[in-house]
Amino acid sequence: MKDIVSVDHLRVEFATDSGPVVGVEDVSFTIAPGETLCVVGESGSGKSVTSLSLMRLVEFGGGTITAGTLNFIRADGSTLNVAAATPEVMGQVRGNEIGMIFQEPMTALNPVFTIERQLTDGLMLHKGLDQAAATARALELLRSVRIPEPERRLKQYPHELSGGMRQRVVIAMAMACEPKLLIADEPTTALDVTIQAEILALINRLKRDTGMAVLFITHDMAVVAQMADRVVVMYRGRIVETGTVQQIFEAPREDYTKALLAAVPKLGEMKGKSAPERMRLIGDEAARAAQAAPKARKREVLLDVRNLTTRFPVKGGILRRTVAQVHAVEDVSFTLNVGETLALVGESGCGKSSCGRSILRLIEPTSGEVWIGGRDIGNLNRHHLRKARADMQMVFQDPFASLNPYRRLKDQVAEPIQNFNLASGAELEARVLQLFDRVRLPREFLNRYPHELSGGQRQRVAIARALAVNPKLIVADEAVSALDVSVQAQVLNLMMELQEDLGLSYLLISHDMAVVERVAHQVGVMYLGRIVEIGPRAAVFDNPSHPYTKSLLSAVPIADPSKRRFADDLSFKPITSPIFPLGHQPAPSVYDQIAPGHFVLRA
Amino acid sequence: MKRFKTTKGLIGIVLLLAILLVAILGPMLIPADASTAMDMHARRSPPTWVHPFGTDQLGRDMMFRVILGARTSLEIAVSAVVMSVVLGLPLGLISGYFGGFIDNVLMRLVDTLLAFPALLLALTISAVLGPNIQNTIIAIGVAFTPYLARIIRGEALRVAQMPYVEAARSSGTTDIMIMIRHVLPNILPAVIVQGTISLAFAILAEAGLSFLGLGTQPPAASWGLMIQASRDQLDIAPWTALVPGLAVALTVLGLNMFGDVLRDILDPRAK
Amino acid sequence: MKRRDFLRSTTALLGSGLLGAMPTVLWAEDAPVKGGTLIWGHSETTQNLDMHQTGTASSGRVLQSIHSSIVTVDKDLKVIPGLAESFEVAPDGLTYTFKLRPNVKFHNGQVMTSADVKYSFDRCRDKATGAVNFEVFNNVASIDTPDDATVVIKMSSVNAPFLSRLAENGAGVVMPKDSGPTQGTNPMGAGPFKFVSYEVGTVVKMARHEEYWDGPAFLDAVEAREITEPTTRLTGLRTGELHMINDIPLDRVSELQADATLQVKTWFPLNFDFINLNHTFKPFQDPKVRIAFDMIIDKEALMQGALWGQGATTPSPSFPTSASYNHDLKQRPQDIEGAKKMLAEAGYPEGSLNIVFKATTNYPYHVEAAQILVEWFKSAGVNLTIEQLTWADWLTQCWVNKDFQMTMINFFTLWEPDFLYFSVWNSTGAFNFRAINDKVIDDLTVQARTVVDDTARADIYKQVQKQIWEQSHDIILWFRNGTIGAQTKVGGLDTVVHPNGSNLNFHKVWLKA
Amino acid sequence: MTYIINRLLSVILTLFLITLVTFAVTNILPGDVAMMIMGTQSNPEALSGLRQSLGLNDPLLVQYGHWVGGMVSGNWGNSLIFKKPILELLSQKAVASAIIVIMSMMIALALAIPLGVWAAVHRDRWQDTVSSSSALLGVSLPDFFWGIVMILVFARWLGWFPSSGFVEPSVNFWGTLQHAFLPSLALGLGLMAHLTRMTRSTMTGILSQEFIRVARAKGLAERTVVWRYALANAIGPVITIAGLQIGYLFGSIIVMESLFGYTGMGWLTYQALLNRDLPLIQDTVFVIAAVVMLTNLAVDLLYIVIDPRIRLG
Repeated sequence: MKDIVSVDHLRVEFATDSGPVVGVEDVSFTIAPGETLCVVGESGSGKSVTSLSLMRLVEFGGGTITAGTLNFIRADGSTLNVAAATPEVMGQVRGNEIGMIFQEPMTALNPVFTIERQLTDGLMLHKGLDQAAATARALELLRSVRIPEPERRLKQYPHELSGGMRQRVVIAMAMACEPKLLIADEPTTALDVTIQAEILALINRLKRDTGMAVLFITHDMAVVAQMADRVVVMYRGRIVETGTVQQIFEAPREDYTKALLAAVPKLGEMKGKSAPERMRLIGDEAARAAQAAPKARKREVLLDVRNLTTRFPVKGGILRRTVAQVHAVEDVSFTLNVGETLALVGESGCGKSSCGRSILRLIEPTSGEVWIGGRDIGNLNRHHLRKARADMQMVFQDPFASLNPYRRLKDQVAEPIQNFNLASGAELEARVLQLFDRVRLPREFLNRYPHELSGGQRQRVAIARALAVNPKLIVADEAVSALDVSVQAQVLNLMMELQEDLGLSYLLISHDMAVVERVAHQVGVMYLGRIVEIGPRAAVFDNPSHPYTKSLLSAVPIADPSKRRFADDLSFKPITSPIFPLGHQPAPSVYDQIAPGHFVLRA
Repeated sequence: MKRFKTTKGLIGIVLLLAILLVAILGPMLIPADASTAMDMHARRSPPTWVHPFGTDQLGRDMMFRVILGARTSLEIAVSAVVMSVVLGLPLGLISGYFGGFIDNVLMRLVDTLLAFPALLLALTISAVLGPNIQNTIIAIGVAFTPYLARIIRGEALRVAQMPYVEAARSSGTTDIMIMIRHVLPNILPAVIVQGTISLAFAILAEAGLSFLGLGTQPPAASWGLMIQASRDQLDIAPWTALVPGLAVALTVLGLNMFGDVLRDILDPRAK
Repeated sequence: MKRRDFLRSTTALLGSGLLGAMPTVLWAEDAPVKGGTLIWGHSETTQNLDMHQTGTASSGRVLQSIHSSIVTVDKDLKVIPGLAESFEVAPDGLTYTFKLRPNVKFHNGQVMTSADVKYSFDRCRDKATGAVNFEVFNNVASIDTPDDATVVIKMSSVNAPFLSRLAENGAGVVMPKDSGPTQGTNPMGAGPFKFVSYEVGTVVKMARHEEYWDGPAFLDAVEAREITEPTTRLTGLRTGELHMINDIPLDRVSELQADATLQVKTWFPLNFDFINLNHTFKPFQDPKVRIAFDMIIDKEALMQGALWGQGATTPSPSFPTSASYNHDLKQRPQDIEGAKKMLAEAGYPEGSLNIVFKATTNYPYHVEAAQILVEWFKSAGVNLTIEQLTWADWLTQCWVNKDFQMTMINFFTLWEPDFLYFSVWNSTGAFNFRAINDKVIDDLTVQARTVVDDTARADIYKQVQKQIWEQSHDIILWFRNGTIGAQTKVGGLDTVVHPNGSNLNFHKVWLKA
Repeated sequence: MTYIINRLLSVILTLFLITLVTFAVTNILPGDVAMMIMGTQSNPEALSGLRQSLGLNDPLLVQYGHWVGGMVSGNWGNSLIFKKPILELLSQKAVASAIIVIMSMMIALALAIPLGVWAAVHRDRWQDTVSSSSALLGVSLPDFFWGIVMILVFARWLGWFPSSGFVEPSVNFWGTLQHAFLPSLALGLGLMAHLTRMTRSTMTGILSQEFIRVARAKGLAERTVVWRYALANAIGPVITIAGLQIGYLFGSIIVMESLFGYTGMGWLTYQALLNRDLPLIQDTVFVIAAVVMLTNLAVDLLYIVIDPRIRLG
């Protein structure tokens, strides 16, 4: 059966200040009708460039196809070399015979047009429908992507829809003209795990119903395992390996593929293990071997959070009075032991970040106590709080935004030390040097600026900055989620190493269950500002008892093609809004202890 | 694309350097009274070999006037803008960084001042202070302040939300230090770019003041004053307007081209 | 308040200055035709429309067409009958009797009677009216109206200039009885044109008064469009939007004269300019310094420079043709070196004098003149710096507060010597804003008031001029021309300028078909 | 809705502040009202009498009270030079200014938006430089320069438009527009530069957004993508900037109206300043400031209509 797409020796170059730079080179692959081809690779691997080339959208990013052919079999059976097609022809192909979905559902829709307009204009353009017919079709599409109350949605504007719904709309747009090929460029990367599951399932079903082929671009091996028929692994603009999903996962030929797979934590692989384990890194076996069996540290409590509650006012009305409150953190209690890691997991908006910030008083909690080393952070005044901050540091999610682009790295690492004037002059220099060594950053980075570093390196700097004042507690807010898997693994290992050596305690805020399973001692699952389930990692993962925990775990894609989960439409209970009218007094959190240290919120 | 931008910046820099050179060297090379010396037999003479840029209604050589005027005009413009930055920076910084009540109060104030047309403010102020260069500078400087305050505040607001500011706070940096170390350097480019644009307006504002006889006083040469003086003879001696006008145009052009690259120069990322 | 404010009040006194108001060009006029609306580009903004209250020459220039005066002057500045067909002064000079013309009609159709005259004069005398010329009636004892056609005015003491002051229409105009309250919004008189409407700052519209005592005007209407910007006004004339404009920028006169499609009327003199030295300012108390300053200035060159030749230098402010003009005086020629010497003698060696010259932007040519002066004074080792002032500021600082060192101003040429010399140079004079205090002049000016014989009187004033020149109390510069530009289709242009040089009269103007 | 009420309240507050500033500024202006009225006739006792009657001897606070109170009760005092009720003058002149302000704004936008979009589409290429340079030329010479050029070109040489003056719209609206055109054009040129700049930067920002790529992926013609999808998003910000320019505009009309003998608020302000007609200065300055602020409010409200995100927010 004839391939619908055959890419042959594609080469794309980008014009930059320092002359042309090769985006992808010598890329060849084919897509058969009705199959899903996953192109996987880390950032900068050229996977997106490839997909954009197929749409000839790469030009708008300053790129040019300088070699190769991109043959696409059109609806009428004729073969079109996209690389050579005229803008007019591409106009007919785009959105008509090839549909595309992008990564950012939040910005993928035009904020000032109604959903209806954005759904219908393509239809009217390509299918020559009149407004009425187009609207009818649009409605049909919204139904097919399972959007509740589609009639109402048509009249709404993007900002009135949730992220998941927006992505469904984007898919509906891509599907509008029943394309023979759907290109999905990281369609779920920006979404919560449950919504991701829904979207993946949706794509699967649409594919089955329409028999279209799918070109699926992602960085997430787990998603690949779940979606792909065949896989193309890319690295630095070239294809490393191609094969069926089974081949790739069970018998990878290339080292790179192996390393990539190794670094991916597989949910469930820690079954039966009590202590956390470092991530697997090819060539790093030595280091892992060196990992001493966890020292039998007597479990003394470092952080004790009692009934922590944080609410944000919702201003409104004539005098900007508070009309309602966001209950970001609601009656949360837990303890964290010295040298241990407590992971707070949950989906966006569940309050896990607010919880972390409230503990450091980067935002002021409404009530509750936070004890660190026998001190109640809650009633410290400005001055003492500053002092106390030496004990508790934070590592932020975005390694790009969390470093000041205008300051040299050494100054940024030195700043906390100066703040508490722990050292100065040569001593300071030495301390900074030592910190750089500690996080394995080459010393020549001392005088560099953040932009000269990779994401992983920046995160190391951020960690160094956090370590600078010898804190007892580090709150790591999605500290690794912006990093490529291999880098992620390295950084996680670094953190675990530091924990063992310095007896640090981590409050790990994360949405990635697989990572958490690997590195955490304790796990707390948060939902609508409350901890719904908390306990030893093994207990929570092996015996999830709160319905939300269950659904959360069931939604996590597993990096194992033999464990596919997203065949049919899924729909999880959408997260309700945590906004309550003034004076609303929610019931206190009551827990059942179902196993030693394993608590579940009573419904 | 980028290469083009840098060449553009080069042109800007060259232009500005040339103008600065003229402004600085001019007074050294040309006797001060060359700009006021009158040739009653060559009034409003079009450009000739004797007077390459022509002469004005009093037979004064436009070339000398525009050269010697450069200094006055730039002096006024630069000092006025610097003044407005000095006044506007703390205003905008504080109100943007702290937000909340302080922000409300300060911005209400700024809004009020913004409601008064800058020219009107400048006119009134220099009418109060009386006409001379210092007062002209003050008038323009004050009139421009609210605009800068607004822009700076917006920038500060943006930067104050960046994680690295939160990081600094969480590592015990005091607000003042955060403002100096983190907020200031990050808003500086925007401020400087805005400054370069304001310079152009300042030069012209001086011309506007001359409309009421305020601003630089004759016979001193300043571009604003010269353009103003050309008002009644534009049809019979266009060069009296075009010569200073061109000078301003080139400066503005240079400033704007320069402003674009200045951003890059200040940005370590571009290094 | 505005510049003309005080020009007006000065003109008030010296009343209608202008004898040499003869056209420089004489036009072969074809026969006048009736009809048409004359569109006049007026150089000023009309302000208060009440002829008594109005301070500004601009308003006067317009209101002149609406009002008629009881007496007026001919081209030789001889007082001649106006609304009064005759008048006589008693030998003792204390009683004036006016016989009014029969059935002079106001715009409202009423016939003028002596009651109206009495009402108008009383209104002008009444300080509450705020009339700018109230002092004309200062020593009037009584105004009687024996019958409808007769007005008798009794004086408490002799006031030689009284009649000529009445000829100044601000004081001499006759308004319908009790029309005072509405004069400000709807001026009414017995002039050749009726007031129609005024759009502030834009246009004053006037229509012909069919029953004008001197015969109806040719024009159906006059539209005075107010265009203060010279370039714009010129353009309006060139594009034909305007039939005529007053106050051609001096530097443009020759250019317009060269234009065959336009006619230009210049007359001489409109006013005289002089440089003023504040006598309360230490250096200027020394005549040597004042004379030295005079010697620094080349008046002819300055006139050419600032007026583009549209004027004539003069050592005396007296009206060129008046009997009191002292022809023996000659302006000091420029002598920088000599000036330097004198200044040195006076104790002001080169570079020791720093003088601020306040010039008003209201007269661009003053600023030009100032800039030329700066150059000469520089070469004489005096550092002159210019400060430009709006008219309002000049009046406050220089005229009222006497807060200046050196400045320059112009007066409408005052043809009545007493008004001229007493008010401007007598230590108690109303316009002595330089605080000049010269015993000789004080005595002469007082004495002159009592002398009845004209030649004797003239001689006294000649001495005054001599004294002013010798002491160089002020530096008298020149007489400036008045100018009007018009389309060639405008007829009777030479009758437009009222002898007083400031006001315009459209009674005998017509538009060629 | 609450948003609108909010803004209205803040407007009232600002208005109050404006009266304060205006009063303060006009009261430190040199020159004494009484002296201005009296002029050459001024003598000490007459002056003090007049001051008394004008209430100039009252404490400033009382004077301020009278002024504001008067304005509220519709008694805005009389102009010293025109001897007319200021309210009457203002109501006459406001229309004239409204016309050229609106007209010049429309001209500026009509020129700036295409130019800015064009520059944004060809960002950092020669087209960009051309557009920004030509826009800059607009600001490189003061408005009155362009004003005179307009007069010379369009009135004197081409004779297409009247060189000066103002016609009451009630009398002949077409005439009004004709008289308003040249000053508006001159003002528009001055405004254009900044607006072009803003349009360009806003558009470049929007063109780099995901939904633009999505639109292209739908196969929409580039024309549609830029001029519908992108521009629809740019309009809002650009309008806001334009609104802020109103302030600058009201500064420019002071010069421009005087130049064209176009008797509006600007001309009135100029006359007031020129003649130190303090009551008139006070009221005109206040009105201008108030108008500027209210236009900004209007623009904000307009923004709500344009941008759905705020509509609900």
